[in-house]
Amino acid sequence: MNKLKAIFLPFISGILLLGIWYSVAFVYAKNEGYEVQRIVIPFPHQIVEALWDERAILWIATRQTAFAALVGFIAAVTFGYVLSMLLASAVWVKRSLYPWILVLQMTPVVVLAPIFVLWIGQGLPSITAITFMIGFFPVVANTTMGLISTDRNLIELFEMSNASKTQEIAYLRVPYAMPYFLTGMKIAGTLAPIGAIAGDLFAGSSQGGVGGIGFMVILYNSQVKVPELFATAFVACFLGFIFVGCVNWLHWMLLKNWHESVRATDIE
Amino acid sequence: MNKLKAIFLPFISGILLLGIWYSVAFVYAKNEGYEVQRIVIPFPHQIVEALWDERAILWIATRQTAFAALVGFIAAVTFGYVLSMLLASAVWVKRSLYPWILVLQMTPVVVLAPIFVLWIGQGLPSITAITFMIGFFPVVANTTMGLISTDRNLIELFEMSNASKTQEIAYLRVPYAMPYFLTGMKIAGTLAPIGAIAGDLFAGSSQGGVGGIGFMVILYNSQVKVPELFATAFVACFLGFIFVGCVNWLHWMLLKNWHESVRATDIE
Amino acid sequence: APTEQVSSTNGLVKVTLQTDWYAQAEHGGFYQAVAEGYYEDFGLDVTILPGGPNAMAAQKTATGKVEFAIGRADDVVLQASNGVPILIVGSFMQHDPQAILLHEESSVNNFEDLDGRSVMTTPGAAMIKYLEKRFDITIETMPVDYGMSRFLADKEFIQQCFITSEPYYIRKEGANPKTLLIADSGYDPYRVMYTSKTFAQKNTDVVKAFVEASVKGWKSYIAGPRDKANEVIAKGNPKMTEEFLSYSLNAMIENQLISGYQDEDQTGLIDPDRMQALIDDLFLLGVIEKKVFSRDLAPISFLPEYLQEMIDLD
Amino acid sequence: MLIPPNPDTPLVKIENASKCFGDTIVLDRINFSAKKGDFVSLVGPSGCGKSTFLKLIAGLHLASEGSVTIDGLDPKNAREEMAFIFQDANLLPWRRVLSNVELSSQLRGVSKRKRQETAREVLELVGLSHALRHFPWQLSGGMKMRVSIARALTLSPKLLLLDEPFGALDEMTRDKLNEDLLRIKARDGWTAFFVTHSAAEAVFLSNQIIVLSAKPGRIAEVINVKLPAFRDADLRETSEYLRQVANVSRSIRKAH
Amino acid sequence: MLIPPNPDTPLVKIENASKCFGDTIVLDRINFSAKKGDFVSLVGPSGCGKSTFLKLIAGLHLASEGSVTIDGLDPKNAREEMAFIFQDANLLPWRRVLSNVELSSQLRGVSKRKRQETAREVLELVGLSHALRHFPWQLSGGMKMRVSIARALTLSPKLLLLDEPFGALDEMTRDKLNEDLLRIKARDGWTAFFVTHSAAEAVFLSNQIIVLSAKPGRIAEVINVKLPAFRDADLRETSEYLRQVANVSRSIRKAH
Ligand SMILES: Nc1ncnc2c1ncn2[C@@H]1O[C@H](COP(=O)(O)OP(=O)(O)OP(=O)(O)O)[C@@H](O)[C@H]1O
Ligand SMILES: Nc1ncnc2c1ncn2[C@@H]1O[C@H](COP(=O)(O)OP(=O)(O)OP(=O)(O)O)[C@@H](O)[C@H]1O
Ligand SMILES: [Mg+2]
Ligand SMILES: [Mg+2]
Repeated sequence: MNKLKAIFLPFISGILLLGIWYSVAFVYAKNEGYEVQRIVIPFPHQIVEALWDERAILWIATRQTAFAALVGFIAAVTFGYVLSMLLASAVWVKRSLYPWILVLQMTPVVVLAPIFVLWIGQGLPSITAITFMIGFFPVVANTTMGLISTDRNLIELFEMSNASKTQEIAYLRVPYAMPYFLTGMKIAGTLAPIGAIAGDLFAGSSQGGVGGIGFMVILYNSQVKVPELFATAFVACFLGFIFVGCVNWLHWMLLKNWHESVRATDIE
Repeated sequence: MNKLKAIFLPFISGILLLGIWYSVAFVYAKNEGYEVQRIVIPFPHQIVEALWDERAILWIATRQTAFAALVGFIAAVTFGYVLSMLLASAVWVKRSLYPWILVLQMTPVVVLAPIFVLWIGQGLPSITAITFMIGFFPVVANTTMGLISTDRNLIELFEMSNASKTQEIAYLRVPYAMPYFLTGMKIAGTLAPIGAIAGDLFAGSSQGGVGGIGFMVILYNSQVKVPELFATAFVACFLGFIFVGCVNWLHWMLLKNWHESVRATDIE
Repeated sequence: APTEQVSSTNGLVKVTLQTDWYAQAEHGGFYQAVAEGYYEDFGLDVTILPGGPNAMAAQKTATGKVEFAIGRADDVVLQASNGVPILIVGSFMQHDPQAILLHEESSVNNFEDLDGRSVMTTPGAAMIKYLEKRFDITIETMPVDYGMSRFLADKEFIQQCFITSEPYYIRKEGANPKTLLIADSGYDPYRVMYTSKTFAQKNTDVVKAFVEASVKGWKSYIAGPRDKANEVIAKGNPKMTEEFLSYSLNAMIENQLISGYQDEDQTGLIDPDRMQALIDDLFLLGVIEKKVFSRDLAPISFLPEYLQEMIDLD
Repeated sequence: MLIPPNPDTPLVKIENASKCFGDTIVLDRINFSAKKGDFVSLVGPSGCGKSTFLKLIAGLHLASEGSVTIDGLDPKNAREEMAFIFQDANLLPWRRVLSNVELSSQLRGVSKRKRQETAREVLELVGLSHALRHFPWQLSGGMKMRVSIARALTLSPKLLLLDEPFGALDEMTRDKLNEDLLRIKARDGWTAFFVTHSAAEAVFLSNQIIVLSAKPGRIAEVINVKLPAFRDADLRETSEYLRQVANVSRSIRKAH
Repeated sequence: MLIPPNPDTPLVKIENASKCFGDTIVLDRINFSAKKGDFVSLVGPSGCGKSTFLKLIAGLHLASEGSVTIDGLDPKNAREEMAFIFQDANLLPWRRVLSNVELSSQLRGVSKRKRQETAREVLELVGLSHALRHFPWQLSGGMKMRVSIARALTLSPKLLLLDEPFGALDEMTRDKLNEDLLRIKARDGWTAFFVTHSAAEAVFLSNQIIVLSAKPGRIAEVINVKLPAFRDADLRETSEYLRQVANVSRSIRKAH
């Protein structure tokens, strides 16, 4: 699999999908008329057009959402990582905390949002908190799984060296769990932008006329600007790709020397 | 870690959390008055009361949400699993599809919901589809990671046996990826109820009486019935615990004989 | 915390008004009062905080995050009767712009025709319960998605709207809407301003000043000129256009939403009898569980004197 | 040997094959042919390239230069006829001993009944009948290797590649398995490449011994073992055998 | 031996120790004491419990019955004084050879400079100076084991536990490491338990050899090796040595 192919293949499949999209939109338009088609399933070029026309305002919204997503993502990853180590450090810690972490994860954002807003304030703080809430559990679940899957033989090796719990975690479990952690991070990466958008919907503030992407979603929605709406989705995906791309790069950097996932095939 | 302790510890920590909760609520009430406290941080017993008072209607809503969550969860797991195998089967498949799977995952529900409703109809079908959308990617990301992490030596063993790609996947990669898959499944399990609730918010319907939990959330929210709102969160958590519990049971059943995560310590 | 001591700068009392949506003509009077300096005249320094899909205005008011908020009377009554310590202190729309949005071609022509249909509206909305009871019909609901694409794609689709807003976009998309104003069904709540009980007790003068200045703002916004206010609105909502603002304004004037159906300009008035009738309706519909009184929830004492006098005349 | 080797058609033909990993040359211009029925041992210092040699023959590594053919075919296309016992046991951790042994025949589509039968037989042979239902983590190092040996013996290959299969076993088990191996070979007539560190073992089993030297791996010497085709435990007592073992030992030390 | 063993205080004392896994008894009522400076070899058939024996001494397994003490302490509390070379190499896949070897001293808090120096020395000793920057997957089986040996040799333990450390090595490397081991022992004066399948190796290194029998593992015989304390390569040529090797071989076969 050479590099050219690596770019070529998603391109090919992209063209294919684009073709399908155009056909569906076209058939729809034939049956229902172009006016309805535009607001149900706009042509891709209409979306690009919308993206271009709205670039100034979308740029502002994107910056805000990107910021919230980034902060939430970093918080989710850091906190998730530390929490996992805490959970893996002793069985009683895990037994005591894990159920309540699950509760935190499973409490719907709609319920949490008001609490956040009341306690830490409307706008960015709450949006970030919501992004964090949505992204941290995949990191915890994966990292914890990695930490407790560590090869028994290697643990015996560490035991024989009188390694402290901290050393065992730092030098053995953490590197061993790295592939798991990175997978969790990848999931958190895809969730961060949609988390920030959801946060915008539930706890955003349009004060000063600038909101995030979620704000634009509502605006476009209320004005039946469907191509523009799809353009916001495009932006969300774009942000997500940046996160996932960074995680993939990290994956490659950290594991390239030793882990099957990067040695064997190329990474996603 | 004996069984008694296993139940005892989360119980202890639960009591502790309850204590903290009561103290915070109490202090808040002292400073701001009980009326405000009730709508900012209700006492746990007020939530239980609300749960009891609203039991009839919550029961119906819960049934509907549970059904959507279950179907969405099963779809996410099944589809995610199959998709991962497809992705792992050949590098060109992965190259071609993976970016578009990411796109699907990262398109905000607010944008997708109207399309779903338009194409597959209001209510359950769309709610299920949204639940599915929210839950399938963690399964894909994890399973794919597991499938491509498979030990090179074992792959050489299969190569020497002239194993077909199908055999390699079925007898080697799939069992090897099982711990990863189960982690993805656990994440999907926690996402299923909140997915169903989000689906309810965007594509629900009161057809045949009340709607799902998401409906109730909107209702309680608009009436500032905060204890009732927390009660819905309680129900969501309860549903999530059932899913995660099932996945944990599966984890134990499938891996108990050979995998470190269940041999070494007890599972979460 | 409900502000007990209000802070002041340059002798002006700082307060915040939480609206229920992004800046729009339906909030015009408040923006007018800011832009034209009416609030300052009454010793207030008002910041308007635009809302959104989840404004949580009642919680914020009750907990003192903001001093004032606006909403529809039935919602506020319901919240208050649920124990949220808030108080209605004045109105700014005599009639609610909420309506049922239909296509011209739709087979639904009046409220009775809604029987058995699905309407996209806020789940549990009291107005739907009222319609069901009043006309002895059943209506299914689905939650609002803040959009109109489904309406445009389906000639039989029904959703809630503001007569001041959605029909504009529907026309722009080349469709012909018709509307059934909820107020015409007999269910006719005010749109009101409210504050927390504590704040009202401790700062009666501030509240009175706020109500009077706001009412003045509304009268002035309807009368015009309103360029300065519209400029502020446009700044707070990047997709706002001159054309849309004037459409909304015209709809408000045409339907006498602000001033009321009476010949006399009633802007800002709360008629205790009309309010009590609404509360009674809500009680009969089972929306609120215990009987409450207009005098407790919406005391007229915060209204400007001239409006209080108008009530006495009735 | 029951099936007389045909001197005209070498089964394994290695022509000028080299193998590099990055910049390091591991195997340097190897030339070697093995006829059908040959038992070739590979000896040499640790890290000299013995495993790499076997993997070249198996087609698991591609020669960086030169060529390797099995019966005229590319190694990848001749896998049906090969069995490989790896240096590590390579057991599937989720399978019990019995089904680990069944794996090879299962992948080749042998019916469940048949392959279980064979698996039980070979497990008997390697002395693990009592551990059929153990999981790999419940086995000792030597037991794991024996499971791996058993797995390869369920097949009837034309070419057997063995990478230090008996290194982790005690002398007695090892001697027994050596004898068993010769017996099975006499019955099935396969060709074998066998990596070992024991000169005695090499002499006992082989008719040819390749001595590799290290860095880069080159063929230092090919020793023809001149011992009768039929060999059993008694051979170990003969002085001719001991002489040849000493001889091979010397060659290995020289190549170091 | 430079440090004279004190006959009154056994360093390792195993009293009536048994080990069961579930229902199977792996080690059955073992009694054994080793004095300071002893070099004890463990031989026996594959799967008889040799590794389990070592892990009992190390405190990695707990005796199901009976007791094991090191210098009067519970094994878990005596780890500071122990080093264990496992049957598998157990390298950390994400560390290069050099830092894999550093691990043991790193965990004991030795400074980076010091531990690197030691690591380089012992890697020289096991002949891996050229592979310092390799990752484990780039090593041959024997090289991995040598890294593992090197890792243990960075420590200066009182008690060394070695589980078939040289099984995957060629004779020459093995002989050399045997001699090195004796040299280091003479210098550092530790006590050792050493698992091997080679009677020759056992005799060459030990002063006591425990022969285990299988199912369940019992001490079949304890052989005292009567050879001079100072041993070098020349010893291998003496007839007394060869006699004793043959003797031990016989004992092993008998215990089978
Ligand atoms: N965790 C376990 N559960 C059950 N049985 C076990 C377990 N660990 C080891 N055994 C059994 O204990 C016995 C002894 O194992 P051990 O590893 O000590 O053997 P060994 O003498 O070191 O063999 P080898 O020379 O092959 O390494 C074996 O029969 C093995 O099956
Ligand atoms: N993937 C790789 N990348 C770089 N070097 C490698 C790789 N695989 C093997 N080598 C090197 O190739 C050489 C030969 O390895 P090989 O496994 O063939 O040795 P061997 O003769 O089997 O040794 P042993 O007797 O120890 O098993 C070693 O020096 C090793 O470091
Ligand atoms: Mg090798
Ligand atoms: Mg062992």
